[in-house]
Amino acid sequence: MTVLSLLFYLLALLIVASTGIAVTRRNLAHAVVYLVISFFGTAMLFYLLGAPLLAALEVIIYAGAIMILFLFIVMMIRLERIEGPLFPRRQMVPALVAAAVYLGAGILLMAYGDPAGNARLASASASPAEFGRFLFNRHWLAIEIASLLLLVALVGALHIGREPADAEEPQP
Amino acid sequence: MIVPYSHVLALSGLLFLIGMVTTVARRNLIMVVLGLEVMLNAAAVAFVGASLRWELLDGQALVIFIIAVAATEVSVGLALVVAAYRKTGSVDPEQLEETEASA
Amino acid sequence: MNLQYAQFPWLSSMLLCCLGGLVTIMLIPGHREKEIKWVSAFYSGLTLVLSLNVFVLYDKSVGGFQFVERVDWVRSLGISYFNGVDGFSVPLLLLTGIVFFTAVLTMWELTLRVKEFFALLFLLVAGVFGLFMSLDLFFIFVWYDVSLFPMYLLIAIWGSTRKEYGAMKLTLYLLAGSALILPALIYLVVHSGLQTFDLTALMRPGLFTPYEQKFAFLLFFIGFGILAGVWPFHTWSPVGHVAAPTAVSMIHAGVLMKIGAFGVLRLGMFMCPAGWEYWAPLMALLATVGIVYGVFVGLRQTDIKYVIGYSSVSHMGIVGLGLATVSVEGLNGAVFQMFAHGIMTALFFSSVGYIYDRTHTKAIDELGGLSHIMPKASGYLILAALTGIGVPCLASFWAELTVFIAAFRVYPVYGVLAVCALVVSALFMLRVVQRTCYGPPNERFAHLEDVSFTLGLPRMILVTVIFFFGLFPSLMFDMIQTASLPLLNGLP
Amino acid sequence: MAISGIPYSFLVPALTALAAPLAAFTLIMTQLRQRAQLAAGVSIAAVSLSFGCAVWLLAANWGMTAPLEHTWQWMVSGDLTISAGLLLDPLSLLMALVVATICLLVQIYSLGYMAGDPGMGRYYGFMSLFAWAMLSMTLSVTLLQLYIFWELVGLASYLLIGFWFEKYSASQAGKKAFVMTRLGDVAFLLGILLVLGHLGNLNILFMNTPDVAARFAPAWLTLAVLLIFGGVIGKSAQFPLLTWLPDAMEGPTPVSALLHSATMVAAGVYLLARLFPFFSLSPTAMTVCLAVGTISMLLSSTMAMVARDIKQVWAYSTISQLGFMIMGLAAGSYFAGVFHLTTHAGFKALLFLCSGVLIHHFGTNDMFAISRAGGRSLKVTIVCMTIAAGALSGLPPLSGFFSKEAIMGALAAHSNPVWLGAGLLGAFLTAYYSFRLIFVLLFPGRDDTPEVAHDAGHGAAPAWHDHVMNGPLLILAAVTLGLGWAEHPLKEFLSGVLPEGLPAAHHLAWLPRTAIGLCLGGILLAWLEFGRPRAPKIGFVERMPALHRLFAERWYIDRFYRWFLDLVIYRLVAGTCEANDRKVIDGGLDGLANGVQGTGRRVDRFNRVMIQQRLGVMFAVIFFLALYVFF
Amino acid sequence: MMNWIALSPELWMLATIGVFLGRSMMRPDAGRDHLLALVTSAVALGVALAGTGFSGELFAGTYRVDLFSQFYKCLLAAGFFLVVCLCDGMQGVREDLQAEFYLLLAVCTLAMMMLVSSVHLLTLYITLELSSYSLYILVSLRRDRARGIRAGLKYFLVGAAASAVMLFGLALVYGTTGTAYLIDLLAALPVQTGQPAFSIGLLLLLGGFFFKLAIFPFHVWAPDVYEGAANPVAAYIATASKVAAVGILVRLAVLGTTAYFVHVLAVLAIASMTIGNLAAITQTDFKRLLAYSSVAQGGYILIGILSMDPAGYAAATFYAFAVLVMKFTCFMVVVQVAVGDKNPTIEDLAGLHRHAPVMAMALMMALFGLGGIPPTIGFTGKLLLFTAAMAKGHFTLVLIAMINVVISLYYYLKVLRAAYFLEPSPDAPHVQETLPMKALSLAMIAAMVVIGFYPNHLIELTRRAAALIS
Repeated sequence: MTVLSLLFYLLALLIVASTGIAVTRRNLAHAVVYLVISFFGTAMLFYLLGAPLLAALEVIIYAGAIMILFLFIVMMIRLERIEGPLFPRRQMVPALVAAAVYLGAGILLMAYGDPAGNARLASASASPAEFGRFLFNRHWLAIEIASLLLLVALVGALHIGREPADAEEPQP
Repeated sequence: MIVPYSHVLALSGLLFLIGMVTTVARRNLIMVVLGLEVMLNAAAVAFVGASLRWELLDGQALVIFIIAVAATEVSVGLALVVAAYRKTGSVDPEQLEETEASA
Repeated sequence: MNLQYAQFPWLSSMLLCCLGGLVTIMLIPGHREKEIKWVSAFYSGLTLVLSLNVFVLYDKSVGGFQFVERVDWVRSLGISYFNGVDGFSVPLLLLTGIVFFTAVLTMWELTLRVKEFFALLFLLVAGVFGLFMSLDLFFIFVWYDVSLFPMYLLIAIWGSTRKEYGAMKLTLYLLAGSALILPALIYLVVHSGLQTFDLTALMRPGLFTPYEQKFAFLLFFIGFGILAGVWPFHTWSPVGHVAAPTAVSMIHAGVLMKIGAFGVLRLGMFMCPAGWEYWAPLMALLATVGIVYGVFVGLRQTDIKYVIGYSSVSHMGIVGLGLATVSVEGLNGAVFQMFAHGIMTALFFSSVGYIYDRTHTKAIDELGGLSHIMPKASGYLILAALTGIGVPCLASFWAELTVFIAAFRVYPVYGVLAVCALVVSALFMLRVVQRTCYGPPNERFAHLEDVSFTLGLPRMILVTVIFFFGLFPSLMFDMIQTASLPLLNGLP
Repeated sequence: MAISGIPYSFLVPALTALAAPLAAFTLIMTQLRQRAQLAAGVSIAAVSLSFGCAVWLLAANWGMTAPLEHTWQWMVSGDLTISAGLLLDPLSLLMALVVATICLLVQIYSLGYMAGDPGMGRYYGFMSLFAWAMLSMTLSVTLLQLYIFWELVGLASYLLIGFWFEKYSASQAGKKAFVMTRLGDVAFLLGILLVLGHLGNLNILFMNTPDVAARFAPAWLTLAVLLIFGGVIGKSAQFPLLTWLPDAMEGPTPVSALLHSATMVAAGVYLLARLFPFFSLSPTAMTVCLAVGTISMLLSSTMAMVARDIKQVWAYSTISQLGFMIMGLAAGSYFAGVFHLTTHAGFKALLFLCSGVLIHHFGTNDMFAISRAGGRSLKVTIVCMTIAAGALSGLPPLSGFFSKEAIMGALAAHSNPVWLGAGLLGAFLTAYYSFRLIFVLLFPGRDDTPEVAHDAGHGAAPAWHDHVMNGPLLILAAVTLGLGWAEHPLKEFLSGVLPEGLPAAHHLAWLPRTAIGLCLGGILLAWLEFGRPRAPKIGFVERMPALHRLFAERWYIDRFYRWFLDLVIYRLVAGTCEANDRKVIDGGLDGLANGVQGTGRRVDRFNRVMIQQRLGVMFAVIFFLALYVFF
Repeated sequence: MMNWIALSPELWMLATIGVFLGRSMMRPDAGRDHLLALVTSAVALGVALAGTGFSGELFAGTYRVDLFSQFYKCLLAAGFFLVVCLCDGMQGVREDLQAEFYLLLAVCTLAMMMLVSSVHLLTLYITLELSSYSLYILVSLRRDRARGIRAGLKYFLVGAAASAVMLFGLALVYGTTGTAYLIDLLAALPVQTGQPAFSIGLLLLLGGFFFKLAIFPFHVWAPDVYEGAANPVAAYIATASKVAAVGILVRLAVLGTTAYFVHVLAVLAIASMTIGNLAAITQTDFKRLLAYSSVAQGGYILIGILSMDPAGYAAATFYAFAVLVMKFTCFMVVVQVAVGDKNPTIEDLAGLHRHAPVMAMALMMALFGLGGIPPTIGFTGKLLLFTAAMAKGHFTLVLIAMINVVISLYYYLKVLRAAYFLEPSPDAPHVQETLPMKALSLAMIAAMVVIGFYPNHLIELTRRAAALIS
């Protein structure tokens, strides 16, 4: 076991633990904060796995923008604490069934899956410049589409979030 | 040498599981959206691992777009949640159905 | 099987007549009912003339498929517009022509949504004609459904007793049948390895293994059997007949039920003779049960149309029994029975329809003494009942007789049972006649009129046909034989 | 025995005889239904033509030695050929003559009887139909052809019995007649099918050749014969299908005279005679026939003894006489049966026509009522009726005597004396009930039986009716008086073409004497009870209430049928079938449909649960399918 | 050098997007917006039709233009145009949001056009997301906000979950094979077919498109969304969106040729058909009924796809066209019958045959087509699907499908009954059949019947297109 692998397992533990804690919080603000920790861990993991640019983006966008947005909303709605059971039983049942099936499939996949996948990964790193060139060489169409996507999100969030002034009732 | 790819996959799988359970089981729309984000993040982990495995950049490129989509998702999703909250005064997903019946 | 190509597309012109009628009616404004009726009568009369023409022009000495027309349709699938008639289909074309024309005339007094009614009727009949003359599996199925779906509207809009229930039951039941037919068709087409829907190519002996034949035949038998009213899939038929308006009952019982038997014959027996032989005992059993069961249930009915409905079940059982004998005699008898029963039941429904239109009741117990008030109408009813009983010198008799003879050779027990059912059939038919036509005249109906000449004309035509083929059955048998002999000789 | 073709000189008249009534029927039914006089004229003209042809044919062929036949192919289906044609031999010619004669006379008679009836056109139409069918049946060359016309005759019978359809009883009787004869016909048809299966040919002359036996296993032969005899039972109203005939008297009286005594019901006997050699091949079956004939004869005699309705008496007597004929034939005497058929046709038609006059005149069927109303004032009628009754009882020198003697002789030749005893008993009973009626009519007592409702409802009839009706009576009376002397010529003529080897009837000297003695005994008994002054006007049977009820209720046969029909057929079998149809088949379908709808509702309800539960199911299913990859 | 001409339909759509982006910033004018949309969408259809002959590999091989993609683009453009046709005087979306409505519609169409051309997993993913998000927002834009938001939220939740599943599947596929090009995946197939990770990944990947096509178990959004969306939006979801999903499913199905996939697809097909048809039986809301019917139609299409041969792909393509026409016709009636922003119930169709005979006729043909009754296009499509499946020996599947067809007829006939012989209450407002609507109905009838009866050309076209796939 190398240092890197040890690091990996530590990060993995951090990510899983913090995510697990996050999703079981009653207080939504706490949940968001724990998730931020998880995303930080993920960012480090990305760095470990040779994606420094992604690590940065993860911190900026995921942990930064997205989670802050969550926090805003939580504050806005003023609903920090949730009453009632955390996992109501009638939702828990399908969730557990799905989880059991998922775990079954996952374990089997680990057991019988790709033997080549057990080879340890060599550490490597993609330099941001190289990555950027690759991205714009090959996937600039996708980038354009992503820009459209963000435009759509903008339009959508604008009109959905804006309560119409006259608070229209459905027409008869 | 870090870890086998399958371990990265396992980590990603576990994260996905957590996200999935959150999406299904939490009775709060914000947590549901949060769960979706976790699932996306899980996939991102897997892509980064795969990208390293084959030493190809396609996987990493995908992660960029995942982040973009995640941003879209959270903005649209939360906008919808807020709008729903304004209509019903609650972020309980069950409101979605109950008012349906009365409408 | 030899093919005689047509000099003139007689068959297509019959179809065109139906479609021409349809289009013409669609172009006439809906309130001009008189014109619509005349146009309908004209076009249906034309189809009758054309079908008669085909009946006369068919060369019995040559046999095989005649008046053949063929145009490639979808080449990649091997579908072609391929028409031709043989000794089996010519009588049925004639039957359709007669029943259609008479049905149109029968509805001369219709006032509700006239345009749509006749338009749908033309569509329905186009399907029937197409099915009888088509030699391409794709088109056979298309025409089959074209002839079925107008039924739903025709019954549900213009019908009577429990019309929506009846229409829905009928339509779903029959389409359930088609749910078996279509897979069977595709199954055969795919397994032939020929990439063609051409019936004449697919009926080559030895093309299908016995297993395939048995399998496909069973599907055809049940699928088409539903339409033919095979027990225990018959319950749609009385309900549907009762609900349907007169002309639709006529066409339905007179022609559509024949499609079922014809389908088994054309698809099942032509392509899967081994399956035919294999399943014949089952067919015979179900047919016999149908014959006996139909008359017994008919005995208990209180609605005339129900009685006729169940008698149709019984009579179609005779067709089934004939087909199940796998013999020339049985086949001849069965096809003749299709024809004879078609005419007979059309007469029956048209008489009952007239009575219902006037008295507004179909309940046997409420009627009575009609022979006084409307002697002609009840005369037609009595004549139809007598034909149904199988009185000699009326068309049905020959058919039933030959079927019995054939059945007696192959399935003596079933033959005996079927013959015995004749007694009960006489009992219940005469019961209807007695309760409706005989007895003291009913005051309620004393003011009603008898059949006028216009409305009497279609019934007269039917009566004439019944007598004509009752006295000269050989005309029909010689025709059918040109098809049944080669078919049976092709069997191993 | 050679069979020859029919020369044109015979073919044309034979076809004319058949075609004329058919043409009349068609014409009347399509054009002349409303024009009674014209219809009657056309019909009578047609049947006269037939009669003339029949006479000419018989005369021209008198003494023929070989049957003539002519065959056309009617239809061919596979290896089944159905042919039609004409068979001219002594039996068919004789029968044709009988039929044509009675038809003609009855139609003339009907001019008076049916005058003024609104349905007269229709009546004559049906009469023509009957004449056509009956004559065609008589001259049929194959058994199937015979069956076809046999059915048509039955149809004519149905239509004529129910002629006054507004009467419930009439329509009911018509239906009953049709269905009961149908029952026999089904057996007949099965017999035909059996024969066809074994011989492949239904030519009557072929069936009558002895080598037919070689093609049949004995048991099958017996079965075939018995099945065909089933047809005879139905048509000739023999036991156990005898109850339709009395009811058939609901029809107009001329119809009863023509169809239900003289000709149609005799068709059964004719069939037996027609296939006599074929029947003879199975002694077992012949014994059964003999037994059936005997039982019918005795049963119906007892019924006749208590009947009050004139026509009923003659109806029972018809059954009994038909039983006699069958006994004669079954006992082995071809001639005896046929001869009795011929004579019976004459005198029984006469009896009915006489009764018709009485009924027409007095508007009632009840013999006591007629008697009180002065029935004996109609001299001609009463005289004719007495003559006919004498013939029926077998009084010499009337025709019935000779034919009955022939039958007795045949019975005496039989090894078992029981049949002869039964025959003699029958003769006694016949004489008793016939003269009971005659004496009741002749000597009205102080009986105060209430009048029964009358059926015809003609009211007072003009005088010309009587004249028109009396003519046929006199002709028939003459025939009854004279026909007995024709026994020997007829016998020679009939046996001219028969295959040899048939047993000849014995002539025992004591037999005629005994028979006449019994006959006179019967008449005497009737005289004592009904005829003499201060007669009690009550029969000996009526003194025994149990027996009287048994006879009056027709031995409960009808009751049994009614019960059987109502309970077994109608309620049990048909009820079960209907319940099955409604509850099991339709119920199953509706259940299926409801089940589908219910499932649909449930599925829809799943799609309305909380969105997260749906998501849970979605995940579970997709990962379950992923799991499936490992199996 | 890139061949920009080959991109002309997409470029035109991009221009349209620009136009409406501009319009959305001006003063709202619903009538002008509609006119503009009508013109641009008609031009888009023209451009797409003109572009059927184009072909080429673009954007470093991530994007392929061929007959297959161009055929689908035509269908998409047609769907866009037809839906725009329905938007005259649209009540379902507030007047001041109509420019945004057309904008999103155009974005969605563009996204789907690109989707069917994508041959790289990344492009595939991002175009799919773009089309999905525009639809989520379109659904939420309904004038009846409470309804729109609820439906939009549900649509979003299911969609996002499905896309997460799909993304995870993408990761598995990419992780096992190391390539994201469909071509390379296809080449790697012989090695990978035995890999459970690959199979599972592919299955999850397909899940994202099953969501689009509303295949069980991803159908859970369909009824609520059809019910909650504005009528033209529901029409768009039912037509164009389905077409695109079929196209990309066909492209991807080539990868899953193992018996496992055939089984899984068969199970999904059967489940979709059955669930869709059963649930539709009890519906009273016409749109909800059509939603379930869409689920069932998706099941039929899967039958063609799981045949895994060109004939099956051609059949699925043919059927996509059929679904477009038939479903559009149904929604045309929905839009015309609806009062204001309401959802029409089946009873609301009463009297249709009297006030709008041509439309009633079109509805009848469409329903018969959906129910698989000849001589409509729906029957021909089903025949092709079943023939393809039968050739691969899936007899039972075909039989079950046929039984489903019968079940479905029950509710189609119920609709027909309402349209043809329910008597409307006298005070109910009734449909006015305008001339353009009449023409549109006639065109639909012609398309359904003529192509149903004489399908030769369309079959040839789809065959040629499908031959390019495998």
